[in-house]
Amino acid sequence: MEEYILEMKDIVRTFPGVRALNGVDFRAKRGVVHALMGENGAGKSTLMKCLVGINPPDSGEIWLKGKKVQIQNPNEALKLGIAMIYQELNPVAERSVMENIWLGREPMLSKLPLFVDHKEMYKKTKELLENLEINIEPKVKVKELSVAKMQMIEIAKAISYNADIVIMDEPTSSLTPNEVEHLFSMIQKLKDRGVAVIYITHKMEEIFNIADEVTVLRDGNHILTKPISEMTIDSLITAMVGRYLTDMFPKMQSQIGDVKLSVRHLEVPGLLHDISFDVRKGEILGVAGLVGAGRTELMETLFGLRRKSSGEIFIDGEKVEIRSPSDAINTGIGFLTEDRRLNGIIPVLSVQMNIILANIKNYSKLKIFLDLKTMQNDCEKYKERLKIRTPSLEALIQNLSGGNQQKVLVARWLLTNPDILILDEPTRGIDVGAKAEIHTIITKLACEGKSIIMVSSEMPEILGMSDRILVMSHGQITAILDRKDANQEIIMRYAAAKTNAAIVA
Amino acid sequence: MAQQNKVSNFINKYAIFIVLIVMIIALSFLSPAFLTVQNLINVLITESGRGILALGVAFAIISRGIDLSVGSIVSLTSVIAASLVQEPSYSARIFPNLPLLPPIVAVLAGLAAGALVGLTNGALIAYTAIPPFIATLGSMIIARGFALILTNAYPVPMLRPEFKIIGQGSLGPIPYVVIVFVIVAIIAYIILNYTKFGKHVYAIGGNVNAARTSGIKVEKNLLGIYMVSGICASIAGILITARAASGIATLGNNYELDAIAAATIGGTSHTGGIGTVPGIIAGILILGILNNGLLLLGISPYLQQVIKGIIIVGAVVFDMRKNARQK
Amino acid sequence: MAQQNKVSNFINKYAIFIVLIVMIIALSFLSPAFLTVQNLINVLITESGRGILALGVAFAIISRGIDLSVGSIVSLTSVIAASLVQEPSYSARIFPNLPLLPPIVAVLAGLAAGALVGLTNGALIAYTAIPPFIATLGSMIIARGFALILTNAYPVPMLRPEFKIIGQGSLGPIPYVVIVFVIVAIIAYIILNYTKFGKHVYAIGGNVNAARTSGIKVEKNLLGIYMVSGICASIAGILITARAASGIATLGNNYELDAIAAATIGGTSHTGGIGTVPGIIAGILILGILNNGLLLLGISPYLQQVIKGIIIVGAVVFDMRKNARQK
Amino acid sequence: KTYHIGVTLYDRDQFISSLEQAILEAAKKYPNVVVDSQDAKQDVNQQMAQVDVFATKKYDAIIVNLINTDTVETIIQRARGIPTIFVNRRPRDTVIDGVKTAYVGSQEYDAGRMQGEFLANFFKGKKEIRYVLFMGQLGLENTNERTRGVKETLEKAGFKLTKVYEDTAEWDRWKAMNQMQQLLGTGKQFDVVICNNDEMALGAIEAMKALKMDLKKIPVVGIDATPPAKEAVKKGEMAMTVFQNAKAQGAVALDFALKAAQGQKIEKFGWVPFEPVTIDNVDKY
Ligand SMILES: Nc1ncnc2c1ncn2[C@@H]1O[C@H](COP(=O)(O)OP(=O)(O)OP(=O)(O)O)[C@@H](O)[C@H]1O
Ligand SMILES: Nc1ncnc2c1ncn2[C@@H]1O[C@H](COP(=O)(O)OP(=O)(O)OP(=O)(O)O)[C@@H](O)[C@H]1O
Ligand SMILES: [Mg+2]
Ligand SMILES: [Mg+2]
Repeated sequence: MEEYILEMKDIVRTFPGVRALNGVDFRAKRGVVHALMGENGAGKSTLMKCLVGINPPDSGEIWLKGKKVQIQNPNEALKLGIAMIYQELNPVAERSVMENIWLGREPMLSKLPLFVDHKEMYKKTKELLENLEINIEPKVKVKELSVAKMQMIEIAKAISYNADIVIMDEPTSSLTPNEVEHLFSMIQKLKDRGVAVIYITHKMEEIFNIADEVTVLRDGNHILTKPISEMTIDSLITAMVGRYLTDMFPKMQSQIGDVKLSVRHLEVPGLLHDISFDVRKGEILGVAGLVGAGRTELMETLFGLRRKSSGEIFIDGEKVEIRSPSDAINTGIGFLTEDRRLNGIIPVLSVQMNIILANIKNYSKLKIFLDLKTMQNDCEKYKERLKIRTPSLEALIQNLSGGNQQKVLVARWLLTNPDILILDEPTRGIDVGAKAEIHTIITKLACEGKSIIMVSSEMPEILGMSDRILVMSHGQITAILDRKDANQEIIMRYAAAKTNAAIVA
Repeated sequence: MAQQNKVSNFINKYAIFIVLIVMIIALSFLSPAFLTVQNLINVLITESGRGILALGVAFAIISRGIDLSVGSIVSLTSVIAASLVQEPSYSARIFPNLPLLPPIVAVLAGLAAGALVGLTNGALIAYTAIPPFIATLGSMIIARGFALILTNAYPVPMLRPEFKIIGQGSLGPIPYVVIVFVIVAIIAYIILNYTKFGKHVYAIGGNVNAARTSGIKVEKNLLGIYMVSGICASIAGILITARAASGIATLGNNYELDAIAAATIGGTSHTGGIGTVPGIIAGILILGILNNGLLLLGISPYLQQVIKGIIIVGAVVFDMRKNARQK
Repeated sequence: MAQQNKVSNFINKYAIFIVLIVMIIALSFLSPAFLTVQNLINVLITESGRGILALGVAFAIISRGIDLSVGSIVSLTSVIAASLVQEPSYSARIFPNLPLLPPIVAVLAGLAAGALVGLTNGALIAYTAIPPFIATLGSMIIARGFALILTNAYPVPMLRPEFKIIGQGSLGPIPYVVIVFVIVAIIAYIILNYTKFGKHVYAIGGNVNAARTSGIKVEKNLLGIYMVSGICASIAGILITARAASGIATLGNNYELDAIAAATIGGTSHTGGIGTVPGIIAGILILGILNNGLLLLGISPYLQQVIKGIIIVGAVVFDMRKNARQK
Repeated sequence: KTYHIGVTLYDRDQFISSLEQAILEAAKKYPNVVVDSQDAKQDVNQQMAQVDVFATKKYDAIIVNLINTDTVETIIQRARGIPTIFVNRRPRDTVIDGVKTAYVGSQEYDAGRMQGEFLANFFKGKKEIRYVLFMGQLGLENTNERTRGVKETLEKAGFKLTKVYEDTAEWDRWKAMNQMQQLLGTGKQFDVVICNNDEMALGAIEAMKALKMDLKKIPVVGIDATPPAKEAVKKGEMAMTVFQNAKAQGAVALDFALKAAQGQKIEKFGWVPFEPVTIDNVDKY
């Protein structure tokens, strides 16, 4: 009898200073979507990396289709029919989409088996992407794609292995609702084919939408495994964080003041067209849109990472020229970037260095030497406040779990104490507990009179946190809605709107 | 406007070839002797050795490594191959009692030496975590030591004509060394663009984690990469030895820098995953034509260095404008 | 178990220092002359030049660059400084009508040369997109050319004693060159660990995009980084010139490779963001003690190379076990 | 008593290896002499380190083949009182005292002078000589002196020297060959090829042979009289070379070193003359 396609028994895995998995059991069945839940650093990714042989377990057994297996590297895992979408997106940026998808199993010419069959590769890619209704040209270099598209490519790649077990580690972290829908329909097809899908996410609503069973980990320990039908959001959260959480969106009404930042007729050729909007003191401006709407590009332009071709930016009514991030920071803007790996963390440096990075100059004593003591104290404070799970501040950030890396970046920008804080997907990959904490911090900042621009693809977050909501489509603003006028449907309508019909409410 | 954009895209894409062509045109005006068949063949002859080295080393660089040992492999190959094809009459033969071996044995012995050093490099890099710089620095020092031990630092002169012909003979007007160079370039092009191994070289250099999680056997590929580099160095060593008609233990000194420079000028990036054979060939030819041109123009050797430095930097600046931070 | 883990953690963390200590202990047994004050001071004297070069170049490597021009800067500094402090009586003075300048002028001129080359490197790397390898290769060739032009390739002998004292004098038993080396090391340590600039160097090397997004002025810092490297090279050039008592245009030939090797052995990573001053010092001392030990043991020069290569690789393998792919 | 003698050589090439061999051979004659020979790979710093070590090991004498002759003071200082014999590269005379220090060698300038004398004779009756010159590594003393020697001698003999090509080939056969080949490609005319050593001369000859040039009419001259060069002289391909007597230099250097170690009186200079080698006398060498 083969009830479980996969059984992991008593898995232990340690890293220097951390016991990431402490005797975890995990089982998955065919044709079932099994959600794996837990706080940041609970050990979800590590458990899956044990399975695919990236971090083979220190002890414990893995049984696959009733046979005991030892998986030493991802190659063996793929051969055994286990494919994984990694939490940290991992493309070869300089190569084409199709080369990325078929990497390691390139189709070869039948007559000259030494050579790669590019035609066949193109055809197969085209088929695959069409099947999955992903609209990307197989020959473009992956580095030209937005993060969301990269994520779609990774999903397509994992599906194309025709594996028996597909692991998805936060596949929707950069996707907007439309793509999430799309992904879910793909998952449904996998399920119908009898594939076991292991699904990791921090987005509660997704779990109840797609999962059949759920396993919760906490601190490297197995807490429970149950059919989803026996769980509620609250019981799930309680299982994850070990306590009861009251409010995910603890929005407080702040005193909205004068216009702080005002953007007029901003233009970036090919990306942004005629962008005008204001943000007031004490206001949280949510920015919604579909993938590729240009939200990230807009923020990058405000922050001096991109050149605008025309348009003006005013702060406190005065025109400013922002040519570089350092200009932006000096005028009191902070920017939590969307792409954690590219613009965010410095992998080989310590957690502490990563926290203070944007703020080093404020720790200079005598204009030369750094005040290491204060630096450490401040970092310690944010570590506590955001519950960053790390063995020490000296640990390298690359050894932290994805969500904890994100928290470090949030800490970095909070520490600069900017007047205008731009947050691009601030809670991406962050667990529910910490999310509530970050939301509290954001709303408190607004109450202190700061202006917040929050780009998010999570509707509940946008709706729960914003005072006003700016919706973009195809590089233009299609609507600016008031909190009270907005709901998911309206936003989605404007987000999908053909442009030129910009409506400013 | 779109037209203009196309032109500028074209210039960006082919910048390094444009530099090459501009240099050729400029030199044809500056020196009448430049644009003669004989002179151009001479340039090719001269650059064939460095060219093959650069092609090999490019595999290492594309995979985000480096190979410092190629110069030493040239030396080692040189003395090994030469010592197997000395005139039997020559009194100071390295192996005095050696029977008359066919030259192919010498060639194969030389290639084996290069492959072995390459394999060692690859194994060190793949199975210990040491950086390629150190692994190949070590084998560079060791290989040179062996070349000296083997010959006691004396040249290995008096090679048999059957061997020298490799370096000095020609097929019609085209010398064998140039033919070998072209063949190696074509093979390198095919490997990098049309084979699995080539794709994997790019993938490993571009993102080793992605390569590993896609099931590529990174270690085995690294062995292959450094063997390619070692074998190319041996081929260069044999050509150079046959041309110089003497095995010399110091022959390849500092060639590694030249080879790496040629590959880098040709757009091979040390951050990995980027590099093309046509680019590398352009890099080699730029260096070769520059040398030739300065020589033809009779510029003082000291000043030559200054001019050379400026032109190399200038060429790459022009090529890299596309990557410069946009205004 | 935990105890054992602690021990192995300790060994991992301080592996390169353990290599150094093991080498010292082994050599004390193998050669009685090794562990004498005089001999150890000699090692320090010999390594002071390379050491300072390595410290400078480490700034470039940590920032994910490289500086190939340091050897040439040594040459250039050497001839510039020397030509300003020649004995007035010497007939072949470079500047025949120069008044007697205080040696400090020569020192400053030398430093200025290094700073200038460094600034050029930095500007090229910061404001054009060319790779550091090419920028510094270019200035390496150019600087050497200038050194040769300046002196017409002749050495610049007959330096005044006030200048030579820098290289030959000592404070009590400790030679000035060693003192300078120690001071440079301390300053480098302070810069890298306790200043804004130092933190920026690591950040730029670790992830230049993140550094830029965090408001770090990458370009300005790059200027600083390559100037540090250039100035260190000049300091080394002055010390070596004063010791050699002659300005020599070929003085620094190939020193760049030694310096990069020392930094790399000491754990400075070419992938950027990683490197410490104590590690680099360990790297330098390992090379120096190895050199000294092999000489003391009277090992044949050919075999020396082989042993040297093996020990360098072995030391780094030991140091890098921690990063090797865990079983 | 056993005498320990340290040797430090500037680098390794054919000549220096012969010199080293000669020193070792000479030492074999004495059962109580041990020689420790090292090379410094053209690194001044390394040479000083080697002398340091010899001094640390309290050797009885040191033989130094200087990389750069100006470093002599420092070398003597580092030797800490141990007798130091300089060989082949001549330091300033003022530091030579004939007690603790001496010089054994030939005058580099003379090698160039001999090339010049041979060529002056060869071109007797001509007014102008159009020359091609391959120099050794730039900045080295033997490169400079040999070059100066040949040029001055020819000029003193009344010739007008016209430069067709002058560059370094860094003592390297292959580099000289490449440069020669490219030069020939230009079709420029010249009367003579002067080389700072034999290896480069042989490289030039290979290139010229490929174009079937008459090596009898356009003489190629080298320095060192290495075995392949002598072979080439015999065949009439190389017009002349200059024999630098490695054997004698080595033997005399060892002799001086040993005497100085024993506290015996030595000369300030041990001259071993260069000797021109042509087809007429090549069999002697
Ligand atoms: N390579 C590593 N070196 C050291 N520690 C590690 C390493 N990888 C993971 N860890 C540690 O193991 C623990 C579990 O990490 P893991 O990535 O599995 O968490 P996660 O549940 O996936 O969290 P998230 O939701 O944030 O992705 C964390 O404390 C993390 O710091
Ligand atoms: N490096 C790049 N090169 C070329 N085009 C790019 C690049 N980055 C993004 N784009 C394009 O710019 C457009 C907008 O990008 P992006 O998807 O990041 O916008 P967004 O609204 O921020 O979406 P999201 O943040 O939800 O992913 C897309 O069409 C994308 O393909
Ligand atoms: Mg995770
Ligand atoms: Mg975005």
